[in-house]
Amino acid sequence: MNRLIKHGIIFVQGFLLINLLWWLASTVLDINVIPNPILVYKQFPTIFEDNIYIHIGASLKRIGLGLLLSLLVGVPIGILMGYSKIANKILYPLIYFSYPIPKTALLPVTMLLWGMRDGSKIAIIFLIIVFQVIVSVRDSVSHIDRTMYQVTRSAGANKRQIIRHVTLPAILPELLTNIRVSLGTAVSILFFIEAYGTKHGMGYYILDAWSRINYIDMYLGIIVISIVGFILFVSIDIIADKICRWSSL
Amino acid sequence: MNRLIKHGIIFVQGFLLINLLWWLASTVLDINVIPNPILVYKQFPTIFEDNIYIHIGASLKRIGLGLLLSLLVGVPIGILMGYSKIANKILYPLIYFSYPIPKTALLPVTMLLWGMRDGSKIAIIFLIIVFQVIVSVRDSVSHIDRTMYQVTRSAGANKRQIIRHVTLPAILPELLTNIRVSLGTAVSILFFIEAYGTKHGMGYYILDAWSRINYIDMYLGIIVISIVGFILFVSIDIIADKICRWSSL
Amino acid sequence: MILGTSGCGKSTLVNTLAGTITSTSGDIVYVKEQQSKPLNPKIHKIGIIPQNCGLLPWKTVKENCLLPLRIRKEQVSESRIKEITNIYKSLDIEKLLHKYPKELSGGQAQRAAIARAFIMRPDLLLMDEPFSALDEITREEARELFLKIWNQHKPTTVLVTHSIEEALYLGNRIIVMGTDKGNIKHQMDNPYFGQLSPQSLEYLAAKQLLRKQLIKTEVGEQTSE
Amino acid sequence: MILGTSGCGKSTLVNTLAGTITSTSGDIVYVKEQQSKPLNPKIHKIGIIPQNCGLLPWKTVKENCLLPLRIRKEQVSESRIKEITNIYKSLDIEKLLHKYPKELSGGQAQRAAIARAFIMRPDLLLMDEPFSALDEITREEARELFLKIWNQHKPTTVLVTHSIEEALYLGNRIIVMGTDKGNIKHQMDNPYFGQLSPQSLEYLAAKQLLRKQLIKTEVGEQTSE
Amino acid sequence: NETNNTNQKDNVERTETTEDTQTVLRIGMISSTDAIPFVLIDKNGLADKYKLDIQFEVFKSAKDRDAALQAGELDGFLADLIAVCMYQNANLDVKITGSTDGDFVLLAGKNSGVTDISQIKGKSIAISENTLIDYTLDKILENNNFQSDDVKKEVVDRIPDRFELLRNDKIDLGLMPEPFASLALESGAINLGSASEYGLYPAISAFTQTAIDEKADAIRDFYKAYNEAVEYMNNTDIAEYEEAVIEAAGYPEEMSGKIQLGKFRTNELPSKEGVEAAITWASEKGLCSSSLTYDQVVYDVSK
Ligand SMILES: Nc1ncnc2c1ncn2[C@@H]1O[C@H](COP(=O)(O)OP(=O)(O)OP(=O)(O)O)[C@@H](O)[C@H]1O
Ligand SMILES: Nc1ncnc2c1ncn2[C@@H]1O[C@H](COP(=O)(O)OP(=O)(O)OP(=O)(O)O)[C@@H](O)[C@H]1O
Ligand SMILES: [Mg+2]
Ligand SMILES: [Mg+2]
Repeated sequence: MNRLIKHGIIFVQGFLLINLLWWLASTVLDINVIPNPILVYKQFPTIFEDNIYIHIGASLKRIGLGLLLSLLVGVPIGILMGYSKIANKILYPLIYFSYPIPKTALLPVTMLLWGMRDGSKIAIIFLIIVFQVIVSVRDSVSHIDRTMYQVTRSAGANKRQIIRHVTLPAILPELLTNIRVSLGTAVSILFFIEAYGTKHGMGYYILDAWSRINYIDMYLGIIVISIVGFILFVSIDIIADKICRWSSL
Repeated sequence: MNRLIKHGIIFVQGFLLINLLWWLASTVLDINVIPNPILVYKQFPTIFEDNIYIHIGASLKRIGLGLLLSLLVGVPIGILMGYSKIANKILYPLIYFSYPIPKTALLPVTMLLWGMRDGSKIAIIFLIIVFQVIVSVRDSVSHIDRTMYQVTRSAGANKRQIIRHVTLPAILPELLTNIRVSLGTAVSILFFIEAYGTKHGMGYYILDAWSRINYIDMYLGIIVISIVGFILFVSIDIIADKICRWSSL
Repeated sequence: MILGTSGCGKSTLVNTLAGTITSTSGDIVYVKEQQSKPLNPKIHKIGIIPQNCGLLPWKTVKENCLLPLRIRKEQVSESRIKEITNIYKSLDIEKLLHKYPKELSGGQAQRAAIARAFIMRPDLLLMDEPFSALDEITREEARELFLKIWNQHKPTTVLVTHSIEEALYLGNRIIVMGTDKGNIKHQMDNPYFGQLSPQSLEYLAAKQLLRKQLIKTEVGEQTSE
Repeated sequence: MILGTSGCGKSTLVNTLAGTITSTSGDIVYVKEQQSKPLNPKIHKIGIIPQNCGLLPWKTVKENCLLPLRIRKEQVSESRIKEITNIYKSLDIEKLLHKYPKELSGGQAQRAAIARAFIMRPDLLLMDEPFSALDEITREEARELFLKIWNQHKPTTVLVTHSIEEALYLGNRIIVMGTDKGNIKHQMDNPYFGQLSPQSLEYLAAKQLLRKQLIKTEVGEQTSE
Repeated sequence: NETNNTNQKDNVERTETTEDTQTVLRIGMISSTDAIPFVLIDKNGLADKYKLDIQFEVFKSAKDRDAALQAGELDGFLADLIAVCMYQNANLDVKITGSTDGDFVLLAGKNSGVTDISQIKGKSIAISENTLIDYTLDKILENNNFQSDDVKKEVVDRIPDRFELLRNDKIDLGLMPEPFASLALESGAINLGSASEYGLYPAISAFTQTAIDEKADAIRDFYKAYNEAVEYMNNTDIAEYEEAVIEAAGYPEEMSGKIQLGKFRTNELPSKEGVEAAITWASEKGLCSSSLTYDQVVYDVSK
């Protein structure tokens, strides 16, 4: 509860400051790509007419599924690479080499393989995030203090129990930080993946307004996407606080 | 030297594996957006006719300047937020709220403020990376063991000396990891910023080939960008090994 | 019971021992009741107290202490619960059960690690300076507790210490390690095992002998340069 | 010289002391040659040995030891270099100078921290269990070195220890801390300062007294529940 | 290429210092066949003849072009009626100063089962929204007595992506400019008719009011050069200027030798009916106000 209030205060503060800066910029620069925030907020009700909920829902679904898939694939692979020398030898060069490949350039491929609906969109999010997850999990696995294993294994733990009691809790804090960064990446990639095959999504909303040169709507979309991003970030923070209390002591 | 050989082996391994996968995909799927790698490599000399060096140089310049600027701005702000309660109180909500704003949507604004040449391109890279740098520096500053300060300050160190002997070395490993992720982001953002106002850059090269439906050239561009990305990553790794040897013991 | 100068490789030895066992490469054979089987943490219970305590930072003291039982899915009887509560009491950590390892003082962490090792009733016990961060009173109590528990199950024990008195009090067999590549400088069986500070001349002589061995190692080290 | 049961708040006291000093909120006054000035690390040299040693992990042992001199930009004369080399030798860390703290054993790290504190010739010395991870021989030598250096500059020293003997050997004034909120159980001036294990009856009596104080604290703790 | 750039920079400086030298015109465009005459102005030395320094800015998407125009980085640009309506709506004063010749071909995928325009009801088509493609499609549908929502419109921003979807049977129909239309036809797509057959010429060239005010003479000369370039194109074998075509329109190299272009028109202002139809369409979509008039969006530079 306290946490929520604290985050609420941060939200309000940040929101006001940003808007102050925005207002200053719009007044000082006086160019029409930076409209006066007051004008923008006056138009706020239009986003409800535009059914912004549907857009938010569509984007969240894509991000959520992409993230979930990356975790389901990335965490086991990362753990495997952290523990098995053979797996690491084979997979490390592959991961290392694929990491900097710009996944967005693979759009034609994903589009043909998984269609132009959510399939290819989720695939792109997955491709971008999964490498980060794998590398981060592998690195944090290799940073686990060896005595943790000794102690647990000597108590009779089998592999599954070691992963449950040592590996997963140890990698969790870094994984959550990583998910936060990944979420940011996923949000900014929305512009790319919601530019085709859909009429819903926050990325689509902003792009549509942009193509109509409707800067008021565009800024409304940006405000909405920022608030949604903020809420996602805060959720991760709260989860981290709950399950990783030990790490922030 | 040994390091270089090691990285060379990883490179070759990764390269071969990726190409094997690619070849398999092109054979099994048989769609024209996945050309046979052999065909692509046959065309390899064309990239030199296309003066690929100029493209690489143009992109590296943009990425380099954007990164440099983010570090110059982000590291001091991050340190300030880590140490000064007041600075943190004011800046934290601002940063936290701005972090998820999709910076790519600000393209019209940046173009207006810094023109459509390298100015706006560097500004976009800067805007995307600087928040990551600030947050990561601030977090790693707050994770520094308090006894480190006690010991150093009691030896008579002033603020500058503490930053030099404690803060900077302590945040360096995480900062380098962060720069690696940022470089990846910057490389993938090339598609976005090199879509206008330039005829040079690896992003432009790929986009141009893509819009000509010249998949051979497009894949050549992707190969080049991946190799450049790989070299950047390896450079960071080698730097990290050199100056943060202590952290990997 | 292993004695040795600082940095001579005692922790390394214990870690290797633990590592070898836990990686079950089976070089170490555990002899009990005339049957010799390769050591296996699945069958034998092995309790380890590393020099840095080795508590899992994401579990509270209580969860840490009970983890071995949970891993082995042991049924905890009424009397066992009493025994566990007694161990908590003797080590004076009842009030700390819900704290995380990071919230403990150096000595408290060590006591939690000792409790964890004792609670699991180990067949083999590896301890690296388990009493070093304790004050004298607590240390004496912990030593007594160790002897009590040792007498119940008589686990094979390897204990690293810096204190000659502790070695003579708790050790059946005392090994002094040299500085050069972990060789053994001196070995002796200890007749004073379990006796608190006897005043006999032989005891003092044994103490002197061990002291000399420690110094000799050091001299050896300095001249070997 | 501060004694006290494990977890009674000694480390916290030392940290607070160090923290207050280094945050220069000026509550602590340092009295020297009849002039009292607020303590200030810019003017006074303060050496701290925390319980976890507090070596900077990114500097080698040598860089760690010489950092205080570097920070104060002190000219290092020939004789000073000799003094420093002697400290290295006495603490037996010459061979470790180019290692990073992570490569050290528990005792080696402690010795490096002691060397760093001694090298800077401090006016005030805060030490939290500085000799706990050392074997007996090394510990005795370190204590002697401490006395030697103390006699040269006579820095004000706060030392936390678990060992009554150490307290009686090294302490001018001995304070026993209680478990409840860091109150002081007992204070005494120590007439045996600098004397190695005297055999007089009074010495043994003082030892007994301190022991009792420690036990009492514990009993008090247990009954106060 | 680099040296070319520095030359251009030198030119800019010279214009600033001495009168009577080349005037800079910054033209934004997206690769298409419309742009061929413009590129030829430069290639055939017509720019020098009229003392113009034409700087082309090629954009990959209309959004980037819009942003650059907003930022005052462009004097003139190639676009369409709908875009101009939207610019006017966004208080960006731009005037249509000419029409350009680019055609759009309605194509059916080879396995879509569609062979004639009468069969397109209920089929899916990849388009971009609120653009001339959208507009042209609606007009073609209207001309064939279909409603706008008789086809399933799928928004796909990039033309190459639309092309791939069509070629791989992921979508039934496409309305494509050259060179994609030719490429699609080559891979088996079926031609259902083109925009010009319905008299639709929504592609235009335009300048900002500021540029018109400051560089009126240069713009008039620019269109003179344009007309000369068109004359040249219509009277010359394509092989002679194929390189410029490939550069301007983004044809793949392998199309070389197979490119076919229709006749280009010399510059003329778009028809009043055409413009008004576009304004009506755009205002129905809420892209501009219905009170926008022909005179507000068109300007005759030759006056
Ligand atoms: N990670 C490491 N890398 C390199 N050398 C190491 C590392 N850890 C320990 N050493 C070295 O190995 C030797 C033995 O260390 P070990 O920790 O076993 O000593 P120890 O006998 O336990 O000493 P202490 O009584 O001080 O704890 C030491 O000389 C130490 O410097
Ligand atoms: N980070 C922390 N958060 C909460 N409680 C803490 C924290 N660190 C220490 N404590 C508690 O404060 C008390 C005093 O700890 P302190 O480390 O000062 O003990 P100490 O006297 O140095 O003990 P020892 O002799 O075992 O080192 C202990 O009860 C401990 O549990
Ligand atoms: Mg050790
Ligand atoms: Mg302590």
